[in-house]
Amino acid sequence: MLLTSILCLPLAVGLACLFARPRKVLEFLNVAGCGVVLGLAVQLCRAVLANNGAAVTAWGEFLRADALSAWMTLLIGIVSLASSIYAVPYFRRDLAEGIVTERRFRQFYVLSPFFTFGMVLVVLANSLGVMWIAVEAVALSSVLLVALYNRRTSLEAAWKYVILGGLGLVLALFGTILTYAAAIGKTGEATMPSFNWSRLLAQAPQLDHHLMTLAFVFVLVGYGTKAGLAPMHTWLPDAHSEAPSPTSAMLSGVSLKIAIYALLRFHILATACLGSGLTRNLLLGFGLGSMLLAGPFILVQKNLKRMLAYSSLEHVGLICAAIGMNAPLTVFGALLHMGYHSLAKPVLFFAAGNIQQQYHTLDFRRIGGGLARTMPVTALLLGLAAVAVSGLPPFGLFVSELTVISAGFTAHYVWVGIIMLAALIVVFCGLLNKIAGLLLGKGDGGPARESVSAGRVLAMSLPLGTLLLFSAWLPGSLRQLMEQASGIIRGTP
Amino acid sequence: MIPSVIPTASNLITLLASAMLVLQLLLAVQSMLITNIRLFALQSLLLAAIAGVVGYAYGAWHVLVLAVLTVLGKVIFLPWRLQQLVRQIKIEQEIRPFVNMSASMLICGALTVLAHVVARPITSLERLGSNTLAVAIALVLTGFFLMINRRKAVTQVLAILTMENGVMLAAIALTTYGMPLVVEIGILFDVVVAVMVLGILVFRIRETFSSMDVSKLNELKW
Amino acid sequence: MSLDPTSFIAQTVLLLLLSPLLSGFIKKAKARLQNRRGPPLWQTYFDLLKFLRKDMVISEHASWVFPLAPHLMFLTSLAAGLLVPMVTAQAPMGLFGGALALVGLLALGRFFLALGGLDPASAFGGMGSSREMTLSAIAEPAMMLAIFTLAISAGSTNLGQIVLASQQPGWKFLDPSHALAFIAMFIVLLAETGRLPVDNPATHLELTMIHEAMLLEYSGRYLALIEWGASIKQMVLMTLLANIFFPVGLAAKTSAATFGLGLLYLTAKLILLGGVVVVVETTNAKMRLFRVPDLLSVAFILAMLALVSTFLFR
Amino acid sequence: MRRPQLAAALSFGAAALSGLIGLLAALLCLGNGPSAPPWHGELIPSLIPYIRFSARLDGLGAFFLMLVSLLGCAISIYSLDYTKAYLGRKNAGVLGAFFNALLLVTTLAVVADNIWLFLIAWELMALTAYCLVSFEHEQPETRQAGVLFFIMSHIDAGCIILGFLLLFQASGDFSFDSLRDVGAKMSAGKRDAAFVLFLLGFGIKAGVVPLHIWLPAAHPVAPSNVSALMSGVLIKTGIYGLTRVCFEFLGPPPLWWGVTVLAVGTVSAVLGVLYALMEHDLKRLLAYHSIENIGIILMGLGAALLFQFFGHPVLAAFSLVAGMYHTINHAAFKGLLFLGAGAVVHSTHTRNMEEMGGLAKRMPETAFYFLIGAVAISALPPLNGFVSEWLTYQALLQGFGASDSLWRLVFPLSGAMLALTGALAAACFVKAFGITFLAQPRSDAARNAREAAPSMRIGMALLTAACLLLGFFPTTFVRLLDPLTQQLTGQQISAQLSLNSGLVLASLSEKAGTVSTLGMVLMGLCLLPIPFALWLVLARKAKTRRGPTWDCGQRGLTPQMEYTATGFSKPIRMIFKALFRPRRDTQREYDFSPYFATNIRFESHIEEVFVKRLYRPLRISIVRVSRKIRALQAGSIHAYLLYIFITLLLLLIFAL
Repeated sequence: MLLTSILCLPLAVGLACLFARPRKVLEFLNVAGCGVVLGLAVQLCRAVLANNGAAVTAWGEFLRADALSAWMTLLIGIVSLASSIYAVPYFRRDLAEGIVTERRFRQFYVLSPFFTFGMVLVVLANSLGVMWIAVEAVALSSVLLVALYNRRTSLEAAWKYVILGGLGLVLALFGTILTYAAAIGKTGEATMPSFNWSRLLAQAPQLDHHLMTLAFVFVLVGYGTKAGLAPMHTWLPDAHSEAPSPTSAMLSGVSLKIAIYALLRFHILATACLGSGLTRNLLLGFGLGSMLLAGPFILVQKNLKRMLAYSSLEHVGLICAAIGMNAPLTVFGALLHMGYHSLAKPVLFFAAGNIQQQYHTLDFRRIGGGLARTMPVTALLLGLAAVAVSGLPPFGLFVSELTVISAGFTAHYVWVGIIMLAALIVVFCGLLNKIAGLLLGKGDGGPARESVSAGRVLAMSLPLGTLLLFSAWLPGSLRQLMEQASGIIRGTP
Repeated sequence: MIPSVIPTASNLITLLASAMLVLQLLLAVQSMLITNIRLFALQSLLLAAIAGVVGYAYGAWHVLVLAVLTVLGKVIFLPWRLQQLVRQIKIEQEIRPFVNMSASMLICGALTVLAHVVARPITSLERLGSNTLAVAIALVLTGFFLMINRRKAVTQVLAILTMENGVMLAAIALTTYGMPLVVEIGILFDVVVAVMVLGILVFRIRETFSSMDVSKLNELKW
Repeated sequence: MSLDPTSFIAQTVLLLLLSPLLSGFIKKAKARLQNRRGPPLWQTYFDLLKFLRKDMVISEHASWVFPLAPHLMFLTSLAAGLLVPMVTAQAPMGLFGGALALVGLLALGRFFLALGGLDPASAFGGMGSSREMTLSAIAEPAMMLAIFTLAISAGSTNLGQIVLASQQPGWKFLDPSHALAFIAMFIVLLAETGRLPVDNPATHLELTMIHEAMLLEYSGRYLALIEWGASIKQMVLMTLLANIFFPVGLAAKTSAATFGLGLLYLTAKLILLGGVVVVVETTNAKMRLFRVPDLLSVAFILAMLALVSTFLFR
Repeated sequence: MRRPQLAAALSFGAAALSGLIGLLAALLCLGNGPSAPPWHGELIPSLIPYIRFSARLDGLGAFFLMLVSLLGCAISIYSLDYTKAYLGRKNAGVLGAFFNALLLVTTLAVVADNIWLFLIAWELMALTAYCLVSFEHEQPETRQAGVLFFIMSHIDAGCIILGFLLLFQASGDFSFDSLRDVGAKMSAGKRDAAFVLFLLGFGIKAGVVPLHIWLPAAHPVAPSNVSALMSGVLIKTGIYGLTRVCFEFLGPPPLWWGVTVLAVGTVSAVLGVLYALMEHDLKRLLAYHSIENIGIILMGLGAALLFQFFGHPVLAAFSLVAGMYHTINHAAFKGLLFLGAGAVVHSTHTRNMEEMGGLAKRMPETAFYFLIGAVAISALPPLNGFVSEWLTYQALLQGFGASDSLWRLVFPLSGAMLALTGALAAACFVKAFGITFLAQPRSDAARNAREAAPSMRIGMALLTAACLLLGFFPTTFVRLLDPLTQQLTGQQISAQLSLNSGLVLASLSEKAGTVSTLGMVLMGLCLLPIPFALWLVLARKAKTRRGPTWDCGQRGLTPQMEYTATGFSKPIRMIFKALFRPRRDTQREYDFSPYFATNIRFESHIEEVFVKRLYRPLRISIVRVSRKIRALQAGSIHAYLLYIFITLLLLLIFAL
C-alpha cells in the first residue's frame, strides 16, 4: 500500500496537471505532491527499518523496497520537493519576462512529476526489465525539460542528451537481456524464470558466468553513460547547464544517482555471481577516472552551471570509486556522500538560477563578480553551498569524503586515497578560484539589487539547513538504514 | 527441463538472423535515406519473423504477440513516421558519412569478427539457432558504428533503432520464450515514445538551425 | 662564580679611565709612524671634558629617540666591559652573561646609535646608519663564529670559563684553529672600532664616513658620551681579543698582588695590540665601501675554517 | 551606539574575555606541573561511532593554548577601537564573528585529542582565516592573496590528512592516545613518508621557505588585528603540529629528519630576513620576519630531533625549550609589531614606509611600543627575543659536544647563520622603525597622523608587558615548560636552568654559560648615575637649544632629502645581488651632462626567486595542460559517441 501510494502519487499529480488550468493549481499540486512523496519516503524508511533488513514488497514482489531503495526514495523526495518549491518563483519570473511561453510553463509542470515518477519506479521496481523501462521513462521526460527554453544551445544539449542517453539505454537493455539469458536453464525450471532482482540474486551463483560478465560490461557502459561516468559523461555538462535550474537540480541531485543505483543492482548481482573483483575494479577505475577528469575542466571553466555539472561528475566518481573499494566504511561513506551531495548540489543550481535571471548570463567574465554586493542573499547561500561541495567542514561532505578515504586506507587502497585527495584538491582550487571571483569584489556595473522572494530563500535554505543539521547530528535510524544499504551493496545483508 | 530444440526452426532462425546482419551491412553502405528507412523496416520484419517462428515452434503465445507488435510498431508505424518526418523537413536524400563506403564496410566486418570472438565462449548455451548471440552483438556494434558515421539527425535515430533490433533479437533468440510480456511491451512502447520525442526534437532543430547536420551542433563545449 | 661589588667598581673605573688613554695612545703612535708629532697622549681626556662642558644644539626634527642613543651607547659598552675578564680570570659580572651577551649588548648600543643617526632627518645620518648596520650585519656573524671556536673548545660561552680553560695544560696556544679565529676576530675588531681600512675615524669628508656620519648631529655632552662609549667599546674588544687568545697573567682568584700583576700584563698586551692596529692602519688605505664586505666575508670564512679545524684537530 | 558598533564591541569583548579564561586555564594546567594528570574529555557526543570529539589539555596543548589566549585577549582589546574605522563602510560585526570563530577553532586544534576533531578544526581554521583575509575584498590584490592562501592551506590540509591516515593505518584508531609512538609499528618507508607529508603540511602552515609564498601575500592585506592573529598564532599551529607529531607519534627520529628540519629552519631564517630587508611595505616586511622567526623556532626543533637521535634527552629537552620559548616570544613581539603597524596604517592610510616618517612625535606611545617590539625581535638584550635566541645558541653549541659524528658540524654552522640572521634583523628594524617613526614626515598623511585610540594602545601595552616579562623573568617561565618537556622527552630541566634563585639563566650547567637579562638591567641602572654625575659636576652651565639640522648650507632640508627605506637597504641589496637579482631602471633627463641631471626617476623591483622560478611556471603549466585536456569536450557529438564506442570495445576485448 505504501509503495503503491509513493509510486502512484507523482503519476496522479502529473495527470492532474495535464488537465488543470490555473497556474496556481499546477504549482500547488507539484509542491504538495512532492511534499507528500517526501513524507511517504520517510514512512518507507521507517517501514524498512521496522522489519529489520527484510524488504518491503507489494503487488506480489513486483514492487520491492529494501534499505537501498528506501534511501534512494528519500533522496528523490528531498530534491524533488526542493526543486518544486524553487520552480514556483523561478518560472513566475521567467513567465513575467516572457522567457518561457505559457505552453512550456505547463509542459514543465506536467513533465516534472513524470520525471519524479520514473525515478521512484526505478528504485522500487523489482524486475530489472521494469527498472530499465523506468530509466528510459526518466530520460524521455527529462529530455523535453532540458529543451524547455528552446534556445539553439538548449536544443543542442537536448539532442546530445537524448542521443547519448538513448544509446546508453540500448546498451543497458542489451546487458539486461543478457543477464536474463544468463538465468535461463540454470534455474532448472521448465517455466519462464522470474526477471525479479531478488530471485536472480537468490540464484546468482548458478547464473552463467561468461554471459554475466558480458552483461555487466554492457550495463556498465549503458547505465554508466546515464550516470555520467567519464568518458561517457560528455552529455552531462551540456544538459545540466542548459536545463532550467529546477531541472538541473533534479538531474544532478538525483537522476545521476538513480543511474548509479541501477548500475549497483547489477553490480551486486554480478559480484554475487562471479565472486571476483572484476566489477569492483571496473567501478573503481571509472570512478577515479571521472574524478581526475573533472579537475582540469573546473580549473579553466567559463560557465557557472557547467562548472557545477563537472563537480557533480567528480562527486559521482567519488561515490563509484568508494563503492568499488568495497570496504564496509567506504560503501557507507559513499551512501552518506550521496545524501549530502543531494542536499548541497540543488542549492548551487538554484543560486545559479537566481544569477542567470539577474544577469541573463552564466559566463563568469560577463557577470564580473561582486555578487556579495549586488545579490547578498544568493551570494551567501551560494558561498555556503560551495563550501559544502568542496568538502570543507562544518558540512558533512568533509566527513563522508574523509570516511571513504580513511576506510580505503585501512583496506590498503592507499594510492586510491592519494589520487582521490589530489583530485579533490584540484577541484577545490578551481571552485574556490571561480566562486571567489564571482562573490567578492566591488560589484559595480551589475544590475540593481536582487529582489529575494520568500520562495527562493526557502527552497535554498531548506536543503542547506537540513544538510547542516544532518552534518552535526546523524539520527541513529538513518545510520542504521545506510548500514543495511551498504550491507546489501556489499552482498552481506 | 529445457524444451527440445526443433532443428528446422533453429536453422530458420539462424538464417533469418544472418539475413538481419546482411541488411545491417547494407545499411552501412547504402547512401539513400529513404532506402535506409526501408531497409530498417525489412530488418524489423525479419525480427518479427524470428519471433513468429519461435512463438509457433514452441507454442509461446506471448512471443507471437510480440511478433505482431513488432510488425505494427517497427515495420509499419516507425518507418512511416520517419518518412513523414523526412518529408516534413525536406532534407536531401544523400547521406554523406564521415568514413567512405569501403572503409566502413571493412570496419563493420571487423566488428562482426569481434562480435563472434566475444560470443564464442558463450555459444554453447544458445538453444534457438546458432550464433544468434554473435549476430546480436554484431548488430549492436555495427549499429553503434552507423551512429558515429552518420551526420544527419534522422540517420542517427535510424542507427539507434537498428541497434535496438539487435537487442530484441537477443531477447527473443537467447531466452527461449522471450521475456515477460510486461517488459516486452514496455520496451516496445518506450521505443515508440522515444522516436516520437526524437521526432519533436528533430523538428525543432530543423527549424532553429535550418539544417539536419548534427555535426554542426557544437556551440556547447568545455 | 660570584658577584663582588669591589671588582665591579674597580673594573668600571678601569674602563672609564683607561679607554681614552688607549685611543690617545693609538692616535699618538699613528702620528709618530707618520713622522708627525701628533696630539699629546691625554688629548682624548681634554676632548671629552670640553665636550661635556659645551652647549648642545639638538635638531628640530629630532624626537625622543635622539637623547636615548648616547646613553645607551655609553651604558652598553660599559656593561659589556664588565662581562670581560680584564685583570683577573674573573669577569666581575661574568655571571650575568658571556660572549653572546657581550655581542648582544654592543649590538644594542649600535642599534640605538643608528636610530639616533636617522632621527635628525639628515641624509648623512641615514647614510651612516645604513652603512654601519650593513657592515655590522656581516661582521657580527664572523665574530660569533670566532667566539664559537673558543667556546666549543672550552665547552662554555662564559668568557671567564674560556680563560680558565685556556689556562689548562693541554691547551695549544698556536692551535691553527685559534690562530685563524684570532685573525678573523682582529678584522672584526677593525670594522667594529671603525678603523682603517674599513672606516677612517679622522676623516672630515661626510661621504666617506660610516661611524662618524651617524654622529654629525650630536654635540656637547651627548657627543662626549658617544665618543667615550666608542673608546670604551674599543678597549673592551681589544681586551677580549688579548685575554681570551693570550690568557697569560690572568689569575684565577682576585687579590691585590694578582690585580697589580694582571694590570701590568693587560697594559702590555693592549700596547702590543694597539701597535699592531696602528701598523695596519698606517700601511693600508681606506677601502671602497663595497669592498669592505669582501674583507669581512674573508673574516667570516676564516672563522668558519677555524671552526672546521677545531673539528678536525681533535 | 549603532548596531554594527555594538556587535563589534560585544564580539571583541567576548573574545577578550574568553582569551583571559583560556589563559587562566592554561596557566593552571601548566602550573600544576608535570605530575598532574592532563584534563581530557568529550566536548560533544559524537555523531558517528568512529568520530569522536574528544579534547585533552596536556603540557604541549596547554602551552599553545596559553599562546593563543594571550594573543587573542590582547588583540581583541586592540580591535575594540580598531574596528571603529569600518563603521558605515563595512560590517565590523562580521569581522568580529569570524575573529571569534578563528580563535575557537585554533583553540580546538591545539587541544584536540582525536584525528577527526583536529582535522575539522584545521580545515575550519583555514576557512575562517580565509574569510578574515578577504574581508576587504574590494581590492583585487586582497582577493588574489586570499585565494592563494586558501589554496596553499588546502594543500597543506591534504598533506596532513594523508600523513595522519598513514598513522591511522598503523594504529587502527583515530584517537591520539592510540597514535602515541605508533611510528614504531610502521615500516621505515611509511614513517619517512609520513614525516615528509607532515613537514610539507605543517611547513606550509608555518610558512617555511620555500612553501611560504602565501604568507607575505596574505598577511599584509588582512585587517591588521587579523594579521597579528595570523602571524602570532595561526602559523604557530604549524609548529604545534610538527612538535606533536615528531615527538609524540612518529617515534624515535632517524638522523636525516633532524638535519632536514634544522636545514629548513636555517634557510627560512636567512632568506626570510633578507627578503624582509628588501621590503618597504611595512606589513609585508613584518610578514617576512615571521618566516625568519619560524626558521629560528625550527632550528630549535631540529636540534631537539637530532639530540633525540644522538640519545641526549636532556639536550633535546633543552633545545625544545629554546624552540618553544622563541615560539611564544615571537607570538608576543610579532603580535605587538603588527598591532603597531596596524595603528600606523590606520592613521596614515598607507602601508608604504616611503610615505611615512616623523610619527614618533605624532604618535609617541605607539612608537614606544613598536620600538620595544623592534628591540625584542632583533634579539637584543635584555628583551625576550634575546633570551630565546641565547637558549638556541647554547643548545646548538652544546650539540657540538653531543656526538662524534661528522654531522655535529651542522650545529655551529647553523649557529653562525643564526648570528647572521640576528644582525640582519637588527638592520632591518633600524630601517623599519627609523624610516617609519623618525625624521620628517614624507607625506601629508604622515604629517597629519594622530595617536592611536585608547583600546588599541591598551592592546599594544599588554603585549609590550608580555615582552618585558618574558625577557626579564625567563627562569620563572621555563618552569611552565616542564610539563611539555616531560611529556615529549621525559625530562624536566627547569631546575638546571635557573641559578641564584632564578636571577640567572644557565644553560643546563653553570660552567656551560649563564645569562641574566634582569641582571643586565640592574647593571645598567647601577651605571646610569655615572653620566648624570658627570653633568652635575662639569656641565651645569651648559645650555641646550633646538636648531636646524646641518644642511650643507642649502636652504633647509626637505623630506625628499631624507634617506629612504630603499636607500637604506641598498648596500645589502648590493652585497646579496646574486640572490635578489634586482631589476632596476633609471631614467634621467639632463641638459648637457648625465651627471647634472635635472630629473631622475629610479625604480628597483625584486621578485622572489621561488615565485619566479617555481610557482609561476607551475601555475602556467597547469593551466596549459588543463586547456589541452579541455579539447576533449569540443562539442562534436560524433566524438562523444566515439569515446563511448572505444570504451565499450576496450572493455569487450580486455574485460572478457
